[in-house]
Amino acid sequence: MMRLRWVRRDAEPPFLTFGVSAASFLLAVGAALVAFAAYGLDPWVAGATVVKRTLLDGRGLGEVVRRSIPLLLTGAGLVVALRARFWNIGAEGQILAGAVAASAVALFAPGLGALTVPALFAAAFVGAALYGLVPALLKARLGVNEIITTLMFNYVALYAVRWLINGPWRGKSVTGFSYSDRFPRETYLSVLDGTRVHVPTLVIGIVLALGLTWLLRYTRLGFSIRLLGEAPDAARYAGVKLLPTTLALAALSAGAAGMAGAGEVAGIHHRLIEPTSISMGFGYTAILVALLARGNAWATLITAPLLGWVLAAGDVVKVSLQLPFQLTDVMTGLTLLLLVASEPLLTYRPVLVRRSAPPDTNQASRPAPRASGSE
Amino acid sequence: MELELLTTTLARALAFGTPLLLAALGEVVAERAGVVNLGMEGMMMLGAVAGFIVAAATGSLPLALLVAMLAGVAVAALHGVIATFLLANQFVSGLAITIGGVGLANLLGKEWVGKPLAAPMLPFDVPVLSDIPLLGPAFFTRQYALTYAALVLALVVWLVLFRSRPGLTLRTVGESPAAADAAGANVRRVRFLAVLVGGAMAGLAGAYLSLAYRPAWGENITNGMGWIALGLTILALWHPLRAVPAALLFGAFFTLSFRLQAVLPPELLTLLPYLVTVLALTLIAWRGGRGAVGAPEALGLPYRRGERE
Amino acid sequence: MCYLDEVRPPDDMPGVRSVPLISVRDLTKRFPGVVANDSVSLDLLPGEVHALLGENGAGKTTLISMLYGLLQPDGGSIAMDAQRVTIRNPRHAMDLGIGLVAQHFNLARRHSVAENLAVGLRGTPFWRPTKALQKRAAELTERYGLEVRMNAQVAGLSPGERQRVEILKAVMQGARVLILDEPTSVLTPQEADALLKVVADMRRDGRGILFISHKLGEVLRIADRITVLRGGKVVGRRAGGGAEASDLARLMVGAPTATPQRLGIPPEGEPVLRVNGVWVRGRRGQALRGLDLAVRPGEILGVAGVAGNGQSELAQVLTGLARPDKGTVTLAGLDIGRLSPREVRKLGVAYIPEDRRAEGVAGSMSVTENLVLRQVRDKEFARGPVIDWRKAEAFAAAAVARFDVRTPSLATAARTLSGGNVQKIVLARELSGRPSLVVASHPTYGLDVGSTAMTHERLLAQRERGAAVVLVSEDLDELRALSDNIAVLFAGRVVGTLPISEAITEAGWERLGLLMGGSAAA
Amino acid sequence: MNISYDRRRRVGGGRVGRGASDLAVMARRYRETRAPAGPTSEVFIMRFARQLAVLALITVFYGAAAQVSETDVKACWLYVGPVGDYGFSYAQDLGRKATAADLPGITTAYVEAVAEADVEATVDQLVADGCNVVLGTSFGFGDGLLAAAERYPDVIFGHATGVERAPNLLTYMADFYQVYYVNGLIAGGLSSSGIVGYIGAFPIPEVKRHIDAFAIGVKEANPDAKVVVRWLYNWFDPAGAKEATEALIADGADVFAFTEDTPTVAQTAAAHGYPSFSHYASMLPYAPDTIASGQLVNWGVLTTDILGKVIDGTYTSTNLQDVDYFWLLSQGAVEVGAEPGMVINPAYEEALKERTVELANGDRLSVYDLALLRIEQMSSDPVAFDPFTGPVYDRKGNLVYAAGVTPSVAELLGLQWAADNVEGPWEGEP
Repeated sequence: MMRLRWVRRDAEPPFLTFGVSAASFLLAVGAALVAFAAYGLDPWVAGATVVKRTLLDGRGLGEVVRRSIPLLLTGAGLVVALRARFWNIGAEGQILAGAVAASAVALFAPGLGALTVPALFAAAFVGAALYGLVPALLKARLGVNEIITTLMFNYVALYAVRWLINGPWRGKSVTGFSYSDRFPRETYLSVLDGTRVHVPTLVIGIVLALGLTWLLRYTRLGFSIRLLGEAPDAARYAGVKLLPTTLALAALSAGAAGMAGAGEVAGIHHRLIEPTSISMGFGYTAILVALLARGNAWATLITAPLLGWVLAAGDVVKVSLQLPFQLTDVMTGLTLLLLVASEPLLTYRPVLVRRSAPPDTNQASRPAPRASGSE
Repeated sequence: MELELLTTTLARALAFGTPLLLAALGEVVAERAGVVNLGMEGMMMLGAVAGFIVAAATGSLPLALLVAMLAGVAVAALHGVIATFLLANQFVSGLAITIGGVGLANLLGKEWVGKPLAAPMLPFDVPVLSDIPLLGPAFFTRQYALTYAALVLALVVWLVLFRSRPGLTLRTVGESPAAADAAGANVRRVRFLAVLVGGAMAGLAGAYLSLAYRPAWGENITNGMGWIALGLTILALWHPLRAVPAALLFGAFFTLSFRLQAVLPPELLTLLPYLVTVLALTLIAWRGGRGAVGAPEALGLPYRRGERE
Repeated sequence: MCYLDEVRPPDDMPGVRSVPLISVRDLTKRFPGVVANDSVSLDLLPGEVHALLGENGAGKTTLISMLYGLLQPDGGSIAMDAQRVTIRNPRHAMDLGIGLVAQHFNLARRHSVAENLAVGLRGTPFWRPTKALQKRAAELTERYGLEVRMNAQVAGLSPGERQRVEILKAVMQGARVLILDEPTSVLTPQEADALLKVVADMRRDGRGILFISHKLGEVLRIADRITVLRGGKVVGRRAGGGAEASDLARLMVGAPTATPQRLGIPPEGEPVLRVNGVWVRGRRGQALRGLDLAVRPGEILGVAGVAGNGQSELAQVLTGLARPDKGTVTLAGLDIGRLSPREVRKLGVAYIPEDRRAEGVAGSMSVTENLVLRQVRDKEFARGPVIDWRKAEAFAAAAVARFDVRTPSLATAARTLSGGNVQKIVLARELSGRPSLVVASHPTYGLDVGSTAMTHERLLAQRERGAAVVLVSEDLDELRALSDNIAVLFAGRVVGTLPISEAITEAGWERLGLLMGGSAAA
Repeated sequence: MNISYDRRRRVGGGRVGRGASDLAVMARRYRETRAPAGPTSEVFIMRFARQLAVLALITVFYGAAAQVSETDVKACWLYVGPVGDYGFSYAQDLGRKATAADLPGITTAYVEAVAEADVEATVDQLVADGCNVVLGTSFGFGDGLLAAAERYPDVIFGHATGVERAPNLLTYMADFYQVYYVNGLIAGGLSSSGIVGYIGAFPIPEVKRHIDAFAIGVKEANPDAKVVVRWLYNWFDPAGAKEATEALIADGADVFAFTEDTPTVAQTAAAHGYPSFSHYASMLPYAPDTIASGQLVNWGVLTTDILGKVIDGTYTSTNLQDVDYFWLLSQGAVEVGAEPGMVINPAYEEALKERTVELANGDRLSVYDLALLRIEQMSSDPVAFDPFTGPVYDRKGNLVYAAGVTPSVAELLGLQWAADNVEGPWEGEP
């Protein structure tokens, strides 16, 4: 009797990672086509429209990139946190913290000249990093679960921004919704012609993704972060100091998200606005960007545009195909489920084996032998 | 006046805290078995919409509650398969279920927006008990049957988890799946069932919103409550009975954030419930030391026999 | 179908007296590239202790795994009570009456003892399963002397206590066959004695015990029959009485092993390490209570004691992982009590940690990364904040060669290596910096004979180099073979120190035991 | 006007200038308009006559085209929330449907749940899909619409609730302040505790204006009553709305008005038997016995007018800089009522008739009659009454509008003061 057995791989073959991800992605695309057909559209025409509007049209492509920018920055930062098993669910709040800090510079520190834009990003990094340090401190010092603190801090940031724009920072010229005043011109980030791709943020994002890859691989801090995540006991023994390392990684992760927030306010909105409009769930989507990047900061250069494209494609589905916008969420959820469900193929290798014993009811698979038996 | 403030706050905390408690109990069960379920929000949404549609179409509340639970169970099964049988990343799976579930619920509910429920679940005063001074107005006046059901469920979950054989097996699966496996427990099945129970509770929590608390269907009816419930699970230290005060605490500060607007700045009050949750957990950690807030040891770790965790 | 009619016992299997509890015939298990068990045959009779001897890799674990339903054989058969059985899974094994006390305890750490006993126990009531078993547990506890606190959390128990929980668990589940995998490796001599008594009592009650070990002494003491495995095959069978240790050792390793020899003269001179009146709080209260000790260069100080008397905390306070609340730790005159682990290491303190897989290495990191785990952030390998991986790889390549680490490549994840190779990584890393003090915690725990010998050699080499060595171990044989002096730890203090000359005498042996039990003043 | 999406035109061959389509519509012009800032009727008639002549010529050559020109208009709405939020976007969509019914020839489309940051991108898509009129319906869309208007100079844009305009971007608003005032009269008449609750979304001028008007009405019907305000800091927050209502009930409130996108406040009040008001759309089905009246909007009245003028050529992509609608009761853009047609819920008729008020001129009227009188006065053209006509004092005692003075639209759009019977936090109070 032949039987399928799943054997743990020692390493993930890169081509397979790509292949499996691509296959599950194609499967999701197939599901989308079926959905189009179910709504009475010609799936091929509809699919072509989505591709044309998002990839073959300059402005459409620009929108894909625009959405990818915050995902890239935030996602790359989250990779660092997740690498250390620091579950930073608080990127959404950290994006807002960065937006607030950048707005503070834009609104109240005029006359910085050429330094304006660097100052914006620096302030955003520092502001968000400080905000991100609180959960890190609580975790490293008291063992307070960071999932709950970072999650709650999202709401705290949300209401804090609302307070700012309704209260102390409400613009003098503002009549309708509550906003801050418009930022001065020199704070506007330059954009690619005909799009809203704010170039400085994009460049920072790319540099960040590569830089964090380098940091994790080649620096002492990166090594400490990885060690902390892989083997906390060994990290302690190796002399990795929990507190400073946790603080550093939280600051990096939050700071990256903060710069994304700066990009949104200085590149798109040009003022501090309603928090749910500054970040439309980028902080949560970026968790997926980071998880799909599987611990590699550079891989966010692929996963962030991928999810950026999913978001932009969702808009085409909503706007041009006039399908219910909720369908986008359903398709996004499905795509992710397919991606994650295919994960075992990467970790385990299917092997056909002969066996005579009846199937084991308890286990769908058999354990792999370790390189040697017991110790 | 102060007494009135106390009893009203408690009463409102209970009413608002019910869905949080139900969902948190579901998460406690799943996480005690070692599976993190970030799909709570999606499951609540589907429970809310399924329950509403059934109640609106048939007028039967019991049937609506049952279907709401089944809706939660159905998506939970998806998460369960991915997390326990495929051993894939349960965090991504949960997030995906939240994203997709919220979308699907809104899609299914499109036709039902703006249609009131003919026979919603009504609040009632418990005879006799509601006349007790203080306790009566705080706990037995104008509450829903589901609220009491949630409190009873907290007790039941506690009894089952900590006083029964299946509960012991479930906790062992969450603490040390290898030990449970060696003891003959079917780790994957136990985990799968625990996730299903969590889904059912989430469905019930959603149904409470659409059938009792609102009662109405509208887009994004849960509005983030699933996430709050996840937080409360941790605040409750994964203990079903402690989930009751945790939900009440959050509920109390939520309702107080409106009650106290007369005396305190509203913009600070709005963020109070979230800040208080963090402070409460910090206090617990402070008093109890680092180990006090320990999660089940195998939480979030897929189990495969013969592999080191 | 009667099994015995079909298969005759092998000719070389002496003394089959009654229907075996377990009868294994020609059991074969293959893994890619290895035949882990090659036609292994074995009988276990009621009321018998059958020892299974073998080095690491001999196939003991594979055999147990098949008997316990964790692995399915590729060929051969297993019979219980002369009925052929297919053991599907551990639950099934338990139902058949097979209990396993594994080397790595399989207990939920945050559960109470009673809860651990109740998990999976048949016949417990639906409600309050832990309450119902108390009476039966008390009975068994008394009958076999398996003293445990039913309501204590497992995380707070010593290894010995945990083992008793495991045995109790197996017996309560109705095990007629008890498989004990290296049971004494975690026990003090007294505890080991007690265990052997438990085993004897169980034998008396008609249970069959499969006793897996590589300690010849205890095997000779307890076994009725001995089967020796090597390379997956049965290479010899002996009756328990009359077997010779040297004979068994030869069968086991293929050639007689040389016991390591301590060389040279007892060390002299000023102690390099002084610990004075150190108090440390551990996880479970005050762990060290005014501990004093001193070690000279070129001295191996063995630290004996029952687990949980402060050994872990002693190692931690010497290596900077714990800070003394009171008292001083000085290394070559320098107070290191307040220094970080990294600073302490840089002063020349090497540390071979207790739990090599969790502490000693990061399982998912590569061999290279693990070989420089502690040094990678030093100047040697780092320019400023940047790590020079080329240097690290060169260092790793040299270390792998020097310490004979068997690994497919430098990029292999440490997780996939055997325990012996993992320990080689730890030793290579720790001993490469010419340390002045080596702190070794249970360095051979769970290692096979070859790896144990290698570890001993390395430690002795350090002694010869002039390093001070603090060797914490629960294996008294090991301590006596290596130490210059043996300090006994009890309740957080050194209650007595014996020079080796005294420790190897009959009286010294007895005194050690008494000190460890806390019943003799120094 | 750039028309890129018209199959029939392609069939007919050749490109027709916009004159033809304008004329065709003009020939069967749909309705008289009263836009405050539109071209005068004289100008209108002149153009009409001139273009009629051209029509005659063109019809000879392009007979088919003349019949279809109304279909040239593809009007596309952007909603900030899902239509299913039952509040603001729901009302906007009712308006779209009404306009589509009024102007059967045009094509309409809508996009739900558009984020502020996505307005430009959404407009890109819509224009590519042939939309030549784009109507954004959230104040927050302002920046996006301005940018889009600049990018697509041939497309006509409308911004509901907006303030900034461009040559091809007009603004339009259906405002509730008069309606809230009438609701305030009813609330004051129905309150026995003297505490009227108001659950507000954000402390912004629009909401403050409505609360003030409401409070003025309450005061007129019930001089001792106060309006207690609680803020949600959310447009959509059903749980918050519920708990805020319960909190107000605990503090003694017994009538409720609100600005939030669900019927939750009405439902919660109903559960206690307290009256409340519909907001934006009829919420009567959710509380049939306790919704006393309410604020109803007919966005369709505005958009039909706007699109009618687009079709007839009155509005072009170059002359909208000053086109601003601020429509009220008199234009039929808003309505007092629990549901359309039910000004006051019969269940409360008696109570309101029993309660009398002394007017400034010494007349005594029942609250019921007063409410109807005010509606009539404010529906007439020109309006005979405005709730904000001075003297009006804020709660700090400052004279906000002097006697006889009625505030301008600009003043109303920037309103920040709190009426003197309002209690509760008031961010940005002058």
